[in-house]
Amino acid sequence: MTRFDVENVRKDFPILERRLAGDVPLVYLDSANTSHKPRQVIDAISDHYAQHNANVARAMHQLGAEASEAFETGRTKVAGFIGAGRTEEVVFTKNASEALNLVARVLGDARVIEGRGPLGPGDEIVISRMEHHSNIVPWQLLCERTGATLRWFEVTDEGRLDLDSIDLSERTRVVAVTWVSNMLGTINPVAEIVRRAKSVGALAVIDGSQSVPQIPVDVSGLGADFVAFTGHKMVGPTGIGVLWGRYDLLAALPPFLGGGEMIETVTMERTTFAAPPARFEAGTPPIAQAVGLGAAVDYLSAIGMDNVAAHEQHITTYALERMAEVPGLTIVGPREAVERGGAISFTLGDVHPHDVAQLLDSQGVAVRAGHHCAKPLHQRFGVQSTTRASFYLYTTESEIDALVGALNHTRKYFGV
Amino acid sequence: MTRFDVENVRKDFPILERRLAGDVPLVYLDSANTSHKPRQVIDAISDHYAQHNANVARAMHQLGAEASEAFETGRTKVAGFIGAGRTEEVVFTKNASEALNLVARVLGDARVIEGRGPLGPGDEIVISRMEHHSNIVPWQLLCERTGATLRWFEVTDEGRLDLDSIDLSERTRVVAVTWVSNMLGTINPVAEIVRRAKSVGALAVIDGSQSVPQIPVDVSGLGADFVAFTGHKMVGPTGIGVLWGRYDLLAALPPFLGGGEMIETVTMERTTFAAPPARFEAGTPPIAQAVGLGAAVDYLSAIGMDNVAAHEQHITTYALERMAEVPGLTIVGPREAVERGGAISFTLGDVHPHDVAQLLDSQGVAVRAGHHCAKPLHQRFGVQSTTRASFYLYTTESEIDALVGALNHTRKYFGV
Amino acid sequence: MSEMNAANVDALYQEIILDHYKSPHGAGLREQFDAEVHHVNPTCGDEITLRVDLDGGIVKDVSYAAEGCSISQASASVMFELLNSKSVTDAFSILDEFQTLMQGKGQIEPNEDVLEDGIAFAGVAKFPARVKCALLAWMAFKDATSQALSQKEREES
Amino acid sequence: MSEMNAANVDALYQEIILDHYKSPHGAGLREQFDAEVHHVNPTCGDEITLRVDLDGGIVKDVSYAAEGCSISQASASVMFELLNSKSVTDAFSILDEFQTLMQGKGQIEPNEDVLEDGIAFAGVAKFPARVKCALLAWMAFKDATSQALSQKEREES
Ligand SMILES: Cc1ncc(COP(=O)(O)O)c(C=O)c1O
Ligand SMILES: Cc1ncc(COP(=O)(O)O)c(C=O)c1O
Repeated sequence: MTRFDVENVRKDFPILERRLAGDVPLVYLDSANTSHKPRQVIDAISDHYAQHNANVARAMHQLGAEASEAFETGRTKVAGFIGAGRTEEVVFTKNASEALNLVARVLGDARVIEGRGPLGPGDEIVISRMEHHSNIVPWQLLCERTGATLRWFEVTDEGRLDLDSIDLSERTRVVAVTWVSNMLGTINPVAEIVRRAKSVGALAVIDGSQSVPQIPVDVSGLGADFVAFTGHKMVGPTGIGVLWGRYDLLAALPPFLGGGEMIETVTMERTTFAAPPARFEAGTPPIAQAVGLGAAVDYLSAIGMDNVAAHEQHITTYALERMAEVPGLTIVGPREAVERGGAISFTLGDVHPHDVAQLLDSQGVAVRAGHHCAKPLHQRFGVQSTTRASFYLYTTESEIDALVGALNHTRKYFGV
Repeated sequence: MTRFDVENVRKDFPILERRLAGDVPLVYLDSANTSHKPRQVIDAISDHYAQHNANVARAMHQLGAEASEAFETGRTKVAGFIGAGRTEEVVFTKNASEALNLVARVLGDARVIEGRGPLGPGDEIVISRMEHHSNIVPWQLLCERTGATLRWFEVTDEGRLDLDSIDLSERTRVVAVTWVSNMLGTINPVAEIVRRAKSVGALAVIDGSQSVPQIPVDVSGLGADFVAFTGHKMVGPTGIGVLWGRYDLLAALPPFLGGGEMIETVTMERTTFAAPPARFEAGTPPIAQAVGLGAAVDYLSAIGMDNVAAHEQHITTYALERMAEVPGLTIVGPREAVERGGAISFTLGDVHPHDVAQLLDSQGVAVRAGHHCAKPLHQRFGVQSTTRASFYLYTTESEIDALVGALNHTRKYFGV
Repeated sequence: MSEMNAANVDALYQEIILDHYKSPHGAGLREQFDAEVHHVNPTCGDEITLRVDLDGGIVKDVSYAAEGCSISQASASVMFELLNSKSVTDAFSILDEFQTLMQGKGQIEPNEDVLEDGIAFAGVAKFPARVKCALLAWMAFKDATSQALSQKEREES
Repeated sequence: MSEMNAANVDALYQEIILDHYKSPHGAGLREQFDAEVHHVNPTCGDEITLRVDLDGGIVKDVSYAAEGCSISQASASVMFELLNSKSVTDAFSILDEFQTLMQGKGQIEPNEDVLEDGIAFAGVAKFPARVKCALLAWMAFKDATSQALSQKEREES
């Protein structure tokens, strides 16, 4: 089912050779939080700094030309990876959170949005209870600034979006939903959500932070207006995120941050702005990080995103089966690997998730415990926090076995 | 005068061994644009990715603890480097431009600023004609959003701020000025500017992008409210900048971007926010970049910022002398190395600056040509663009000699 | 699983801690109080509501409702034992001592005379991610008491 | 300075380019025009104001005022020579050919029959930072002509 040699892939990730306290091997099951980086990405960054470092766009010397070429090649690679219609639709940000805030801020500032007036009282912004805080708070702040009303899709007991829990209408101006839940693992029917948004004339914003790393994505085919994602979750560096936006929409929106690179001309009285993507990239961009992200998408493309997705599906199926054998373990979210990514959140008897995570950690198994930046969703399931295991292309079945072994040890330790 | 061995320092910077087209050695005189990175910084980043990579704050496993410690140590080092009263006064951004925009955005959103009401018509924001676009455009946008009026200090023929060109008053709410001009090299009397701002009850925002890399900085002693600077100009990585802010002021301001890490608690209806610096750092921060920036300030501290400043002064004096010998060359900005940093902008007869830069580049001398993100300042001096040479701790006298030789060749090539 | 690691975790989950976790002392919110605060550990969502009742410079009662991990729960219980009925001055100096221990990265020898059961938390200091858990209740106490004090000051002036 | 690098720069600063730079053809803004545009190279601040005068599908005049480097000035002059008095269709196809040459990274053999003096810009294509300079006037022409055409269309309909 896995169509590449996972052991070979693991050799590319130096950190996977780490041994932890007590000389136990690292079992890293926290990839939904951040992924590890292959040698190819680490080396691309070092090599850039050591051989081609310069500022971009504005530098016209040879190093400047090399750095600009390297930076823009990163953009071209990302555009190709997600099937963007134009390279100029790829805006580099510092992370997915900035990408989502960028959209919320410029929509709040825009006097005209797709032929309609500015956002204001009576308008509705629709999100879901399944969102990461980074796709909740920017919209709450936008509503506060504009007087628009925040509404949201609820979540079913199984952990699916309940698309009928609210009706969209002409008042709906924006629908912003995650593609894959970072807590429940649920893969949402984004094409249907986009369709519903478009049918009432609303903009569709998709949080692709958990989907772009794991499944083949074609933003042009999706028909959304914006898709946000983040470099560090897709074997790329920290310090870089991406906002993909429909070109004509980007071209019609006001700037986000002001400064170098985003201008056309500046006088003390008045400034005109460059075309996208420059308009949204004030200041020196994450140059070495774009080079690193380019190397990351090359790495993923060489393996093939279909294969990455198949592996994720395989490991998730295996993990759901094995975890079901652990007495007292309750999975929060879909229990079958259907329309489901590999983030598995769970509780273990009444042992607090921190204590579970701590015991697992003492055995080298790295998982996350807490609210996973999804407090409203935890609230929905009546839990303050959960423990979460999550996987990636380097995760093996034997690591799942180690998790299950460590969970059983934890049960005994706390007497569950 | 230079109190460290420049040749030894150069050995730390792999890129300085680069040879360019035609097998000429690189003479990099574009450090005000971006600086190069020593092996120590490059390796710190690689080592972090290869050995300690994890997300921070929210990860409680061993790698998470290592990554959090590494990240927060970066903050502590930066705080120490600039003499911050508290580590929590250091907010990481993606660059200096974001830091300045952060201030402008949150001041625009704040309902109360230091006991006074929100910004609005009648209020004045004061900048100067000497600013980088990144310290102009955010304030223009803020004025547009709030109805406040933008005013500015003018610049004298010698290239100094004319502090008497406008009067501050109780209407002045913010004074935002650069410490060192990236075009003219002028070092501004920031202490006096801060004093004047404070005396009318205005906030003082200092753009330290060109000063923090070059001179010893003590933000607490300065008495300003905010100081912004950027990692890539101080032998650090791209993708990270710093906003230093007075703690009680930061603690009273609303958030900038919403998302993970910046919250205290979130419900669908309402969110409360974490204390600074977290409040202003939504999403996964530039983790590896903070590690790199920590290594960068360690590197600079080991040499000693007094020594870095003395070297800059020495090289600038030498360069000003040597460049004065080139017929047809006109320096725009102070001609003596008094209250002056090492950015030297000039024109050469009527040869267009691009053509000058191109000819220099063909001889391996990398300089910048254009408006240097300071269009209003170029306008002031009646030039559309200039060529700029700028220096750093690895710049040698023989590199200045190479510049002068290449300038003389350029003169002949274009018949000046 | 190696011996050493098991030992590590046992250093964290001292018997005393697990005992306090299972039967916390002083838990529950009581009606008599001068100040109430609500503190959250934003990383994990652990929460505590804490009330302080002062009487002429004496901490007459600390009552609380906490939701969180074994470390944060046990720490609230130990705090109750240590600070209840003490003078505010003594309470603050015990708090200081506990905080120093927690932030000492495991390098500090705890003073049993002052901290009593609190010395069991010495092991927590080696787990940076858990220090916040151990301090949650204590920081809430500090905040509530400061509020109560400045309120009394205002009332008297 | 090495031979090869000198050669490189000479490839950029062809004699023809320096000639056009020193005495640009068709420079100055003339009163008769259908559309005027102002284009800026944001990187360096080079600017051009350009006017197009169309007459029944023919480019009757292109007039311009430009401020910029030798490459951008010479390119405007060569553009004037090549496009003036041509049919709009021919002008656009010459523009296409020039643009392809510029974006070819120095790999494309220029067609002298079409580009005449424009072939001197083949060397510019090897300097990515200068390609924008060479294209500034041409892009302004494209913009102005498109505006003039759609305006005429509106007037006729
Ligand atoms: C004075 C000054 N301010 C601000 C900036 C902006 O820095 P960054 O591009 O890293 O945001 C620069 C550098 O470009 C600068 O020289
Ligand atoms: C679904 C989702 N959205 C947004 C984010 C935010 O990404 P970042 O922290 O890189 O901004 C994350 C990850 O933390 C996520 O899982």
